[in-house]
Amino acid sequence: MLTYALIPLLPFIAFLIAGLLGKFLKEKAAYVSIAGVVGAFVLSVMAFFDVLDGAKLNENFYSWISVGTFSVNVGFQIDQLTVVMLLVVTTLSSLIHIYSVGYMHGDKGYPRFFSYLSLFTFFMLVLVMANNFLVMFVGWEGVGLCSYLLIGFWYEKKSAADAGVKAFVVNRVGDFGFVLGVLLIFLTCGTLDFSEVFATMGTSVTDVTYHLFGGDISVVTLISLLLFLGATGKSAQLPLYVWLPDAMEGPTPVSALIHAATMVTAGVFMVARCAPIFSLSETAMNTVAIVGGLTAVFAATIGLVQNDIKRVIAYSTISQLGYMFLALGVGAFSAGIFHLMTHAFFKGLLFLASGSVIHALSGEQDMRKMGALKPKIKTTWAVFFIGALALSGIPPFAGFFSKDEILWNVYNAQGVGLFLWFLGILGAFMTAFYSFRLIYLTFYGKSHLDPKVEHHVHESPKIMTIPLMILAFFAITIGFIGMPIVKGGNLFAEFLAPIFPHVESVAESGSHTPEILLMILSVLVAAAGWRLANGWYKNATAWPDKFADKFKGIYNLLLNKYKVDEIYNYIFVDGLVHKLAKVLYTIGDVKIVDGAVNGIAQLIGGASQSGKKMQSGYVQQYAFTMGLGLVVLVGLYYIMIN
Amino acid sequence: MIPLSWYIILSAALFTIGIVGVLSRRNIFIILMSMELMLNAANINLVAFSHYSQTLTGQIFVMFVITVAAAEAAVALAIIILLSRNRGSIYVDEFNIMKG
Amino acid sequence: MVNQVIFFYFAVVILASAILTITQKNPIHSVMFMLLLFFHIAGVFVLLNAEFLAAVQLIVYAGAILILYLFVVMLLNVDRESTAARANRFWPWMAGFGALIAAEVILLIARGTFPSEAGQQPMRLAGSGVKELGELLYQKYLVPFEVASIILLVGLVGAVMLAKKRASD
Amino acid sequence: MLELKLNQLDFPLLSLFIFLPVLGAFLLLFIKNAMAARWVALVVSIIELGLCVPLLLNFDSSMAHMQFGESIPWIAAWNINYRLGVDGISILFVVLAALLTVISIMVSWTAIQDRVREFMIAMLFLEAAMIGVFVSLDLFLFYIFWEAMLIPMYLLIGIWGGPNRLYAAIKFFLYTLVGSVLMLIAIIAVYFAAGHTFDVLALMNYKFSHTFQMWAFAAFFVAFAVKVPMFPVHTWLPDAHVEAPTAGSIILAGILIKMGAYGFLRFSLPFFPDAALAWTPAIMVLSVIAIIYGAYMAFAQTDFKKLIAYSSVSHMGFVTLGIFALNLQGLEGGILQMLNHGVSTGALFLAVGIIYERTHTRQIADYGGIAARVPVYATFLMIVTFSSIGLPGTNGFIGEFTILLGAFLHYKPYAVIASLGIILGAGYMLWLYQRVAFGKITNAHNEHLADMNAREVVAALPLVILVFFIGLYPNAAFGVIHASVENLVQHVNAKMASAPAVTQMLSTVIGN
Amino acid sequence: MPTLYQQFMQSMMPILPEAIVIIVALTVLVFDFFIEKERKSLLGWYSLAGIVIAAYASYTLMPMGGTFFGGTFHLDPFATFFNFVFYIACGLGILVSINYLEVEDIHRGEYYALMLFATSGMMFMASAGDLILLYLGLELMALSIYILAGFMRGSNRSNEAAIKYLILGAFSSGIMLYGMSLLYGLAGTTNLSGILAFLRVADLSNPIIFLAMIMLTVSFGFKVAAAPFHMWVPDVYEGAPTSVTAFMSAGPKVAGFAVLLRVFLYTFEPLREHSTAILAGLAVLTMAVGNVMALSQTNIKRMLAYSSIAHAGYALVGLAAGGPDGAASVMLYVLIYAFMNMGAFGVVIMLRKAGERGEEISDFAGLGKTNKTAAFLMLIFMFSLTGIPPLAGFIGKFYIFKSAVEAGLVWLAVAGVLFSAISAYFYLRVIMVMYMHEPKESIELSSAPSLALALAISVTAVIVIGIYPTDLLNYARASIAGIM
Repeated sequence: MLTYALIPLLPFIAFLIAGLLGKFLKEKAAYVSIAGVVGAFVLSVMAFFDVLDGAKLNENFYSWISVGTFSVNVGFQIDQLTVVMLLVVTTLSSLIHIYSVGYMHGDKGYPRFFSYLSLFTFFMLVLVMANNFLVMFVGWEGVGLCSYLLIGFWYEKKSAADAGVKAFVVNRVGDFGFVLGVLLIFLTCGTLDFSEVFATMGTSVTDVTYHLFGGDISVVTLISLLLFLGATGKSAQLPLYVWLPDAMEGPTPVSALIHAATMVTAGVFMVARCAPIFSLSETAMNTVAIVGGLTAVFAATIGLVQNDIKRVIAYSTISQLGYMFLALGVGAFSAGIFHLMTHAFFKGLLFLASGSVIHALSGEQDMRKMGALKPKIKTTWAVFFIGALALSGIPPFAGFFSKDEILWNVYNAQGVGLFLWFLGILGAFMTAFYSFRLIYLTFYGKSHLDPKVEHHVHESPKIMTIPLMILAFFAITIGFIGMPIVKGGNLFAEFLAPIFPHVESVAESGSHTPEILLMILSVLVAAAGWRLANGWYKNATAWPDKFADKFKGIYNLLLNKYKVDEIYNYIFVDGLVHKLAKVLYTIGDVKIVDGAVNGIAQLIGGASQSGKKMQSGYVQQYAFTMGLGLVVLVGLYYIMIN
Repeated sequence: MIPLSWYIILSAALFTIGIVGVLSRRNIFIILMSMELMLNAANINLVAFSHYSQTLTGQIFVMFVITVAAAEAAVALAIIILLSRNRGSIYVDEFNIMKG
Repeated sequence: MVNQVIFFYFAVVILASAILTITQKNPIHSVMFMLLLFFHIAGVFVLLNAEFLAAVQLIVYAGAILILYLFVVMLLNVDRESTAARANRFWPWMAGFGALIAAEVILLIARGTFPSEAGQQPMRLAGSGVKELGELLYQKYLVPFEVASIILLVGLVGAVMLAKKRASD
Repeated sequence: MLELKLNQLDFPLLSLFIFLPVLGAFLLLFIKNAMAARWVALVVSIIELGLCVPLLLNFDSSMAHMQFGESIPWIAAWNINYRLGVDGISILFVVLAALLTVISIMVSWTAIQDRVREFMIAMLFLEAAMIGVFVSLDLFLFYIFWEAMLIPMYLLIGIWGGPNRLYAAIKFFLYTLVGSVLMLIAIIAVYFAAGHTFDVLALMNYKFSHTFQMWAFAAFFVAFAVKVPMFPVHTWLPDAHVEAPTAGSIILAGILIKMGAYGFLRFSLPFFPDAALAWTPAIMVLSVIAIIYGAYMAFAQTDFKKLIAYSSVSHMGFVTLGIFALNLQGLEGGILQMLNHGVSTGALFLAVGIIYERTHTRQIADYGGIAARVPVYATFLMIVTFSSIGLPGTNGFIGEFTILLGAFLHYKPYAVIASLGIILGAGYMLWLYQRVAFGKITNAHNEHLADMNAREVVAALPLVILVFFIGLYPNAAFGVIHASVENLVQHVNAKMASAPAVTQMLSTVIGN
Repeated sequence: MPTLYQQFMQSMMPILPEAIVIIVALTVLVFDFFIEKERKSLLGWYSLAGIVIAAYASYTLMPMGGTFFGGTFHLDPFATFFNFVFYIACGLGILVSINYLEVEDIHRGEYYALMLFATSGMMFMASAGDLILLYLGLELMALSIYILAGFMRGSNRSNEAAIKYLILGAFSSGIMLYGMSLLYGLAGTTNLSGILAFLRVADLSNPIIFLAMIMLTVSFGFKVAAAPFHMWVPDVYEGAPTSVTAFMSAGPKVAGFAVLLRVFLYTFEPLREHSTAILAGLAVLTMAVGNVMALSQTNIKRMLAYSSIAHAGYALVGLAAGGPDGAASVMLYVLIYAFMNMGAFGVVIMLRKAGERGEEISDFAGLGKTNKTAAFLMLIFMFSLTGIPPLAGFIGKFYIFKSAVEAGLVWLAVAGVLFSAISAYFYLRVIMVMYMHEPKESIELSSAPSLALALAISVTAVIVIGIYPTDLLNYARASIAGIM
């Protein structure tokens, strides 16, 4: 196990070296980082084979916090779920590290960038390897920190710095839920170790109900919902998704690694990890599913009309995360994780490819200023296309398998299943549409490039394109490990089965006929989306404008992202909070509290001033006062005795 | 026989007149004289009590009071001379440089 | 009875001259009324069998202190007396206040009792009491007596020091 | 019960702690040269810090007794003894005080140019008084140190402070004085009620009547609440912090305001457990208000130090929340959080001081974009910012989490609302960091800002190390605290009059 | 068979310290004629030597205790304790005067003589076992001080201070005398023990007893500057020569407390219930007036005057508390107060240079820079007056409030501490001006060995008593044996 403790530690060591010695290492810092991550990758592969051999590793290193009955260790565990995540994280991270060598070339913060990336990898690995909630929370917050650092990497850009803060603070709202959930878990189970907590679940201690907001709510539901609040923050679900599009202010490799492939899926991972808790509460499961489904559609609608290449992908990410939660919510945990994995590859690919585009265009991100790039950057086009196909769910690309499994599970779910399935199909249509809209606007049609930019357009260096190609390869092939229908074809679900024993796979039961029908339907829907995009955008037609004109209201609403950002800005950035704080400060602290204090002082000072007037300097007045004292004392005495 | 209370009432009245004099007159001389009235009121008391309690202490006390009054008058008058020399006034309400 | 009449006379004159003392515009007149007052107080002392004290009263008070007052009044030759207000502007209040004090004091005295009052008649001492006074003064009250002498010395020193004209002034 | 373990070293170590700085201060009286004065003060404070080594090494953390005890009759007529001792609750604060004094002196090296000698004398006296507060086991002695501390602090703020220092200094002094004089009366009342003794240990064992407890607790509470400071008696703190010189701010935030919370632990709880329980709801409400209100007020600030000052109000709200949760987790978390706050807020003020020395402005708006010019500084500031936010892995997290845990066990609604403070905390601190370090350089003065020099790095390093050390291995601290706190809880339970309260106090994991 | 001389000496032994003081005063008056103007300070040192000898005499007389001269004179530990306080006040008063008189150009022998006379008056007050001696001692003291207050003959302020003090002083003695006459009438004796014996058996519903008590309260209250009989204090303190003010603030006030303690805690012991109410009321009023009024003063002497009123208020708290501890606390308090107040005035005197008044608080601006020692001393005295530990002022206040709490007067103690918190404001203002304001121009301080000695003694006492009050405390507690 100690060896595997190196999995997170290697990147951490790399971080320290690159961070502290960055000044001297300069561009060499990248190699340190890459070495760390690749080392972690190698170890992860070893771990994978160990797990495959049936090893289950769980070890505490030292007692971290021990207060009274509360005791938490620093410890890691490696099981099937962990190892999947380890592979996803280390693979993506390695590739993106390598890609960044080219992408970040010449940036003055070069060593800093790599040290942050390594740090991120470290925290991400801690997150997935944790064997208890609190260590997980370390990773959980740590990746948030790195996200903050990397979004704001170009901190001289105000928008970047703002986006970093926004990401962190919104995540904190989620953490609020997470922390309370953890506290409640401890209160209920008396421990935070995953294994012990999950073992306790379903026993009598978890039968407690709380009276909250006028209704009774079982403790399991409460815990699940609180944890899910944390997940919505980290994984950018409604209503806490607002930070993710802004996070695109960071360098593109960051968007690929953190805001597409790994960190944002932490919420999904966490819910999957807590499957033993969630699956005990129907309310919680439904909530997860509904939030996921709604997010999937909601974000997709926004993605339809965005013009910034990275933003489209960002909204797509939110939408895809919604799919994952949709899967988790209906109990298809392995399907969710499967989609997590495939998504990591093709979304990483899409981001990196878009980075390549941006790199080629010297930083241009607006699709309206692109077009006809296909001949100029062929490799990028190719991998981009593969990514779009995978995202749209066109067989046999990776996205097809995972998305299909989700939809099939949703369809089979009880209760709200059908409604959610409908949402999923709707989302699939839109996904295909915006993916290909992106392709066509960027690579086809007429060139709208800035002439100055135009003749600089060039394919990215090998160090960038090779990782792209590797990812493209995965985007094509990775789906096959989760082959549906075919008996024994879903290796992935089988591999994960020990983790989710509570859940019977719906795919296993029942006949395959409806599944095939649904599969065909979803492929058709995706194809329809592709076809529509093809018709509208391949050779710039007037359709999109006409359509936009006709549904001006809706179009603008979508274009403006439902005005959520505006509301957010109004409240948090432009100062409702700050203004209110200022008002409260002047009224509360300055006027009332300090006012009272100063008021007393003034009162005493005033008494002093009027006392000064009484001290008039006339000796007879003094004598009179003495006499008055005498008279009053005698008078008081007289009153006293009567 | 004269009741003791007569003396006491006389002295109380005299005492009060003294106080009123101190409090209301402007001329320092008169104020000082008013104080002598107060002292004399006390003296009447002392002698009367001395008489009625058949102890001589009261009379001794009166002698001392008179002595002190003499010394005090001397000092007071010296100060009045100073004041009148320096300030040209013997009106007590004109001495209020110091106040507040 | 005779005593009472005499006392009554003394009391009336004492109070009247006291009032006149504090109401006179001219301080010299005040001094004169004061003199009258001291004489009558001496009379009261005699009524109370304190003849020696009556003599002291006359010699020291009337003979020394008042003369001193008179000297100083004349020395300063205050010429503003005719024009200046004799009392401060609060004097009616002060008079009222005085009445209040008198009322309180008399009320309390009237409600209270003096132990020596009860049942005991004043008793004449043998002789004039001068001898007894002397003995008391030089034995029991020796320390106060010495202190009184120092007080007189201080008064003397103070008066001389303060009032004496010096070259530096 | 608790007893005083006398001189386990056969050497009056604690007295040395108190009197070494005093001696140093006297030595300084004869030194005219400013640089020499700095060195003398530094050396004295480092030796003082060095004394912590034998202190910690010989401290037996397995027992709750007062250790290194010293007891000499002092004012026999009033049964007052010069009585010292440390236990797990106080020992870490002694160390912290010694450490922060060294750092304060280092950070004042060039920042203080005027009347250096006097400054150093004040610092050393302050150190003596601070340590005295934590090691006194006689209420009278405690009060002496408690008040004596006001003198140097008043001078530090008033003489070497900012433009509005006079107002701030006098506000600080009067606020705290009004609070503590009431405690003085309560101390006297306690003395008589318990049969003429100021001995803290004896008083701990004495059972006061309920009515007496209520009143005395209130009087103590006022003094401690002002010091902490709790809402609504907190307004002296922002003013004092803003105007104080860097060293003053560090000490103020690091040690001074801990004394209020320390008072709750050392006196209020063990002396008046019934009253403490009766007052708990009110204190909980005030704590939660402080957490939220303090954090929210921080949003309104344009002044660097004022913002941090309000964050202190918020953080100390956590401390009182933890203490009055009245269970192991809350208490230990509270103590640790005091320590943490001393480290991180001390470091924050150090950071402000470092930059203020270069720019002479505390307005946040005057900064912006300095990260590009002073990367080391920016990193340092970031670390302490995240420590203040309570990022897991840093010390702040451990404290806050443990407190929330303790509060959550018995006072769920308060804990829930208090958790909101964590969100706000991230908001204002990151916003602050962003405005200071990020963006383009807006102020031309900052173009040629010099980065932290070696001296400043050395001053900052211990704090940074502590941030992570406590964050990663808090058991080092908990281990020291533990026995004493456990004893405190048991003691309070034993003294508690009413039976239901006992179950309340004995925190088991399963609530309800 | 002892000779007559021996008999005389024997009988005079109890008043030996007083006699020494008086004889020294008399010889000062004589020597004054022979000493030229430039060397008058010799008289000061001579007087100081006299005080020291008197103190030694008091010390040797300590074992001898009892009542002498027919009950008029007590030689008890209580009186001896106060005598020592008077020696301190007078000694320090002389020390701060020597240089000051030089600066003011009023160096005359009478000054020292009057101070000594005043001191002897105080000593008689403290020892008095009889109303007559009490009255005479008080008058001796008062008369001397009237003259001292007007000692700067050319100064309008000084004249005015003298006449104000004299008028009000005489007025208050008139009231006191009337009260004493009533007491005599009631008890048939002027002896304090006799009056106590009378009160023990008397019908306490007799209102005349209370009339007399109240009248005495008014007068003694006047001496100790208790509100509302305090109004002379600021004016007289301001107008009088500063050295006299220093002496006044320590000497006569302490003497007033000596008398208050003896009369109220000993003679009026049976009236405890009523006297406590009166004293407590006066204490609160006094603390309030003193502290509040001091806030708005700009003249340091006036400020210290109000401060002395406030301190009288604290001492009254102890008096109201009563009992052995109450009495001891007052005694300890006035002793400490004498030191710190003398010290504060000493620093004020340092600022006095010919041509400059140096009495405005703003005159202290920047003293922390221009004269570190003086400023530091002032800082110590100010903090001590505020009652901040570990200085003596704190010990004094602590004992007072402790006694009050013990006597059940918790509310009074609370009022006391709150007012003392207010007092911090004006004391701190002085420190603030010294250390936190820039100096206006370079101030040259007048300094002399005598002044330095006075300050050194004061500051040492303030610090040492603050840190180690035990012995003094025990002495104060032992000293009340005579009256309790």
